Amino acid sequence: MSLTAQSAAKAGGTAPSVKTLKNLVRGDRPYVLYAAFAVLIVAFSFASPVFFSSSNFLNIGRQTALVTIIAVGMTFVIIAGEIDLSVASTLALSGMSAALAIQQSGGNWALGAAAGLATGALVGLVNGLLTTLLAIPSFLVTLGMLGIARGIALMLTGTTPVVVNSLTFWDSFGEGAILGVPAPIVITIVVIALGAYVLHFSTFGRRVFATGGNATAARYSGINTRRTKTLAFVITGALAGLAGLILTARAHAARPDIAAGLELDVIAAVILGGTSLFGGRGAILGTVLGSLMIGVLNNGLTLMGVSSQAQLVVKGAIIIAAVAFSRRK
Amino acid sequence: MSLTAQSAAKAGGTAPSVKTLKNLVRGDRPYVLYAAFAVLIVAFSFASPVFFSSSNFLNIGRQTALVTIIAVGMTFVIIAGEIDLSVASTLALSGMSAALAIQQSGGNWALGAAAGLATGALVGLVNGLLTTLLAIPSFLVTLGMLGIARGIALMLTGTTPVVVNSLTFWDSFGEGAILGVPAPIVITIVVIALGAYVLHFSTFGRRVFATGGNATAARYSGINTRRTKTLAFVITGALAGLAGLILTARAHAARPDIAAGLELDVIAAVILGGTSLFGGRGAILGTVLGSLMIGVLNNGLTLMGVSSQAQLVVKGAIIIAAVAFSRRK
Amino acid sequence: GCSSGTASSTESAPTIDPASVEPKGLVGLGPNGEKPALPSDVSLTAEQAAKVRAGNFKVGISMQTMDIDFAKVQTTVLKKTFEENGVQVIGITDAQWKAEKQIGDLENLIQQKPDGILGVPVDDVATAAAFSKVGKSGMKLVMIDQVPKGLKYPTDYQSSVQADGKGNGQVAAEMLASRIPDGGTMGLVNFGNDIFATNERTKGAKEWLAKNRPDIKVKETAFSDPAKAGQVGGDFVTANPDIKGLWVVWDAPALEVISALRGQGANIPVATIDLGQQLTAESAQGADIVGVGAQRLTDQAKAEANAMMLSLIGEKAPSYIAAPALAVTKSNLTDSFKIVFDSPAPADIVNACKNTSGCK
Amino acid sequence: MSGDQPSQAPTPPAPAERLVEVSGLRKTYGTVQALRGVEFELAPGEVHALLGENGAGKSTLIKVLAGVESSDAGTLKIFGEEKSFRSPAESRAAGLAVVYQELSQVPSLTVAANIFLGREPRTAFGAVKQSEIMSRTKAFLAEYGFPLDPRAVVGDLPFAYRQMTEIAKALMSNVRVLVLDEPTSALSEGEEEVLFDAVRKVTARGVGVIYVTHRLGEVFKLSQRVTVFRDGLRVGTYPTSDMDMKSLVSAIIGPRTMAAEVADAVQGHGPKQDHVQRATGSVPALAMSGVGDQRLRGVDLEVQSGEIMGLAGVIGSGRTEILETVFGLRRPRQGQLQIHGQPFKPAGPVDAIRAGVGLVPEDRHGQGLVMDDSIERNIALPRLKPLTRLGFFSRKGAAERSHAAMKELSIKAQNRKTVVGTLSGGNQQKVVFGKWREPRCELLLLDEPTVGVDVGAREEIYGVIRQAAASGTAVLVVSSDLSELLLLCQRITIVRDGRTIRTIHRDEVDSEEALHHLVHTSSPVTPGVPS
Ligand SMILES: Nc1ncnc2c1ncn2[C@@H]1O[C@H](COP(=O)(O)OP(=O)(O)OP(=O)(O)O)[C@@H](O)[C@H]1O
Ligand SMILES: Nc1ncnc2c1ncn2[C@@H]1O[C@H](COP(=O)(O)OP(=O)(O)OP(=O)(O)O)[C@@H](O)[C@H]1O
Ligand SMILES: [Mg+2]
Ligand SMILES: [Mg+2]
Repeated sequence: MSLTAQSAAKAGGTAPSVKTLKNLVRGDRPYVLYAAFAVLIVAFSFASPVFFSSSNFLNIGRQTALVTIIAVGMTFVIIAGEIDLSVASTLALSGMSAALAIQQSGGNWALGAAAGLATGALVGLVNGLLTTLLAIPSFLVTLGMLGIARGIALMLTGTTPVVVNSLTFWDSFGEGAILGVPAPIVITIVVIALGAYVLHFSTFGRRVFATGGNATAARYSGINTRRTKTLAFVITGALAGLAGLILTARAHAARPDIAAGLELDVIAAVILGGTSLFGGRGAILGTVLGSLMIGVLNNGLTLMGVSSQAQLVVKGAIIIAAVAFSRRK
Repeated sequence: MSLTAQSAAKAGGTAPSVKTLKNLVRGDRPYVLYAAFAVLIVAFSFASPVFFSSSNFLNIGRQTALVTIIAVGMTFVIIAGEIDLSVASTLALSGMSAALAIQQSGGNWALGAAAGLATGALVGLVNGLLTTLLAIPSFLVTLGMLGIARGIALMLTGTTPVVVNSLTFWDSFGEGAILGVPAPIVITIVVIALGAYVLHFSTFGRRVFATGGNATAARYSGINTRRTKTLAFVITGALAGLAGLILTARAHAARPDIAAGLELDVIAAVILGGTSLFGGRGAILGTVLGSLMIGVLNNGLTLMGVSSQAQLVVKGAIIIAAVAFSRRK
Repeated sequence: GCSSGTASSTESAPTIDPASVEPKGLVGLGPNGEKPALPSDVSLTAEQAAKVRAGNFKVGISMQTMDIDFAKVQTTVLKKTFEENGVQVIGITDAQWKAEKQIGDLENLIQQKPDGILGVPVDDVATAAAFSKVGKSGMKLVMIDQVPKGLKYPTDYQSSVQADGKGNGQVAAEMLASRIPDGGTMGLVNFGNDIFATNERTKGAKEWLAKNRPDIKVKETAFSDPAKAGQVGGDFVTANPDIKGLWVVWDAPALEVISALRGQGANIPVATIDLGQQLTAESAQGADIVGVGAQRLTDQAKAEANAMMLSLIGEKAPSYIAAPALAVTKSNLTDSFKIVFDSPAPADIVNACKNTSGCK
Repeated sequence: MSGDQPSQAPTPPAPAERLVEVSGLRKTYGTVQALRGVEFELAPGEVHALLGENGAGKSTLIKVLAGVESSDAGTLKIFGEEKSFRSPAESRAAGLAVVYQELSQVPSLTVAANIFLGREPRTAFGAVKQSEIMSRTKAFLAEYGFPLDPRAVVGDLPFAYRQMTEIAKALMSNVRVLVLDEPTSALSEGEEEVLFDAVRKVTARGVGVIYVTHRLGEVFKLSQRVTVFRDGLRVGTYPTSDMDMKSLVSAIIGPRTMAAEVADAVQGHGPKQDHVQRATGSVPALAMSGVGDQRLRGVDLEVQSGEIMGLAGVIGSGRTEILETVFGLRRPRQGQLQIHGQPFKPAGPVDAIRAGVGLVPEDRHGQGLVMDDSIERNIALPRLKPLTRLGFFSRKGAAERSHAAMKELSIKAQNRKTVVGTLSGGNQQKVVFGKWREPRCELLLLDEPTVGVDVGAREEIYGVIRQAAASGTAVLVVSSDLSELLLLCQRITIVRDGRTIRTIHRDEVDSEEALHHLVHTSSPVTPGVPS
């Protein structure tokens, strides 16, 4: 008895900070996934002369920004034991609401940003309240919301895109750069840092893990699991709204039919990063890795000139292989 | 104590068939969902003069056939605690393989049908083996397969559709009719009956429920949970193949890019029908109801002339409302 | 991070006279090789119009999608024209780009027993059997944009109305070619799936280049998911720094590509097909959109309505009506907008245009 | 035989100050009346044992106290103040801490995180003070002598350690009332003592403890007063000093003819009939020789058909692993297994079951039952094949099977369709047992077979075990309850550190103390604090 307990104690006893760090990075999946990622990078660097360059890495960062930002929120929702299928529609609706606010206010970009974020958070709130108060599976609630938010986005202007004419808005969320790093990437990094802090270091993060790990136990420990879940949905909604701002700023306009199907990429990034679909386990950095991995695959294969059909096959196979190896003992 | 046990035995003894029937129909969700369904039908009958007619009901049957057939298989997979995101791609690949087989063999429709079903079952087998042997989450395996199967389907002919010229094939799976009931509906009914039998009356069905309910307990009871899960995937794959045959027969051709996104409709039908995403609970007839409900909504709203954007909103809201009410005590 | 060496910017670019680019007449032939009629060739006489009004006809429309400007203009103009002539539109369905959904949509429309159906097929193969049911149910059928394989005129359908896809592809390529130096490289961003309408555009572009600018090296890529066109187009340029101009198969993916290029800091001119609202705005705001091969949506939709009404009263409509390509540059932006949308360009486009040199 | 139950005994005058006072409490689940108007009170500094048969309503009362369930009628006073908890948070805030019978932990979190769940100390920025949690947990575990690693992930721990974590969590909160619902069901004597010490420490501070158990020995070791429930009603409350084992048992199981018999048995007179038909030199039903893997380091034992053999040892000694190896859940690296003289290499439970082996696992939630399924479905599980006719699952056969099992094991449930998740703990255990009832197993492996089972039912289960043995089944029992081993087994094998140390005959030990001594003597390991 004491043998196992002691050896366990020894293993744990060494360095708490290292452990915490490891936990942060690891989620469910061991380091092999990181190795797989490294292998991919090396392979693409050989396969394509332009892959390994800072400008291409910025490209990848920009291309994955939307998915990464929303996936940070989705990590909260999935760890809490729920799912959000409505993020792509929320993104579109938030973008439209931001663009309309800017248009109506004659170019008030801050108002637009606030409107976009608020819209996203509101959709998340509705998702959360319906899921927790009515005890409906979030799969169905957010599937319904996927249609509702998209429908509203389309009806707002009768499917017409809304053009945004605000240089400040374009710059803040789209084309601006800080120290050469484009705004969307800066925003993504901030979101990752905040997300990791809240999930892994704050009490709210604890509650999220506990709620998804065992909702009954969490409730018995005095945790308001409904509020916890609802907040996770609100975070995700607001981040989808933020993604909507970025997309709108980059395109100089909001289109109501944008980003359809993005939810699958987002969920894939989260799961690939080691978060369990059944809740209770996961990590923000894993999610970031998952998103980057998909991004690197898309980018690398395109640079290599692989046809879009073959890309589907190769990407599918690499995802399965990477996870398979990382699951091996 | 023995009193309760005896009265229970008596209660069970009197009318086992009624009880069984209830169980079959109910799944997780009480009867309110049925009421909601009935209300919808009445509402649409008033709203549109052409809704309540046998020919329109045949339309609904034809339009929901694909989703219903695959959803029957998906019910097995989800009850067993897994998920299959690759069904739409499997459908497309199976359709292509059937069409190519018919084309290459100079019109041998039976060979085509066999090729289609075998392709579907094979994809399911690969999904099942990867999930169970490598212990990878089926979400990732089948997400990978979603890309792989679709990519292969597209590459088979370089994205060109394959025309099928076999009257027998068209009739058997598409346009033929038995006693005025179109072939796709006949096939759907057979699939439902077989599916309900296997899930609710066969030993294999028991294994599926136990595996999803508590895989460890099932294993400790001597159930080969891997084989059970794998078989569930094979069933789903084969049914996706069957759906591919129907779609190919109806369209007189196979398109490699067909049915993209269908997996969400299929999973929605299953969950709406009361099957739990976390496994262990569900019913075939619930799934059928879920599929029909979505089909009736699509059909009824279209007949009423509701715009496609508004349809998104109304459908989303009705799905949430129906489930919300049926969850109320 | 400007990786491409393109020196030319909007200001220094040679100005193109759009009129000179527009092909004289129609480039493509009909689905069965027939010579096309022009939209102006189909109109109703007063007598025919009266007959239509007396018929109390009902029609249904099956769209491939409702989410693009094309669909919006089409349905608006169709509804307006039908209304003016006393024809009732009983339903507009949205196939959401899914062939399997359109099959069901057509069944639903037929269920409502209209006198005629107009349809934009999602594809030309998988929806063929479903469209052939329209005629079999005794209804008139007008095909928009393409005719599914195997359908026969005039038994299965009574007319087909299209934009000159090949012509549009050619127009866009020709305008873009003016910016490609001798021996330079042009990139084509195609659609990865086999769709008649987009195939025609690519064909039109390649045929024109082969014939008129054989010096230009053509590189191609393709996307399967329009939402990912930005990533594909952006990476395509990264991998092929010699590309001096991008031709994108339609406006929505072109917008994605433009936004990706902007992010990458790559100043590469773009040409595309379809003059959507947002693309117009982008161009007005100064984005380097060399040219657009636009569909004359309003003319086309009127022709569709007229062809349907002629068929409804038993007159013969031409088997193939094609709307010629409209070449759009900044210099005729607002006018073109009016031609396409049948309404003046919105204020913000007009204003943006004022601040952009060469924009009218 | 049944007359001397002390239910008429007057309730002793309650102490002036009361921490908890419950009166007329009622609770129904659907048609089940779990509580039919019970009374209960708790004084400061006392350990008040709450006893009763399975399904008597003990856990239900506790759930009401904890704010998990709301009562239908009756009053609840805490420190003289009338309360009605609407959530566990409210109950906690009022100073109650509860160890639930069915553990309520987050398996993916560490021991320390679970202990501090819901009341993490935090910085001004809302960050959890990780190091403080660790150090406080460590200090606490050391003070109370809990052999737990604060960093271990709870889901990876053996059941007993999880139970210990749960206890530590309750003790560590600043409580005035501590409620323990069968906290020792998975602990063996050594660990039990750790808990008892802890309980004594907190009662010395004036904390009142409600202690639910089916191990009646503990009542006498720990409690000052006893309250007995039966069928949702209080039978009576007595000072422990007024009671003996016999009166306690009859208070619990009521006026039944067998009450005296059970009491006798509980007091420990060993197996009544030693009917081992052990023809000397016959082939043993199970033989293990030199079996080892990562955890097992040499297991040698033989069990004869018709024999009940016990495995004794402390937690983690590897008893469960021995059973798991026989059941095909572990692959031995070395050594051999034989069943009836035939070499036996099960690739999994499927093979084991085919060879006539059955296992009642220690964790009924995780391993024994599909909690959302009915009694009938659970009982049918290991016998799906025999219940199948031409691919058709025989519902009739399954119904008969579950009906018979419910009767034989006195499973208290409305009917065979009752979802096992809604059964009381002991009745759930009986369902696990019922899975292997029929057809008779050649070899029955029992891991803590009577965890949470009441005295009466325990005797019924013993009867079933003995009957199985009598009809030729070889039985291998793991139990942390040494008296249970002494009652049941003809021979007992001592396991330590993954090794079988020695095998003794029942006659060689005359008391529980003697066996305890044997299990622990020269044991190099004593429960200690991890470094
Ligand atoms: N959620 C529930 N739904 C339905 N019945 C329930 C539920 N919980 C408890 N019961 C029933 O209430 C009665 C009392 O159960 P309780 O758990 O209080 O018993 P207990 O005294 O704790 O038994 P044990 O000693 O076996 O743990 C039992 O008949 C049980 O089946
Ligand atoms: N450190 C560990 N990590 C993961 N699982 C363990 C660990 N130690 C034990 N287990 C598992 O926990 C279960 C119980 O193990 P344990 O060591 O408690 O067995 P035991 O000696 O039979 O003790 P007892 O039966 O008294 O609990 C077994 O399935 C074992 O494989
Ligand atoms: Mg209990
Ligand atoms: Mg054990």
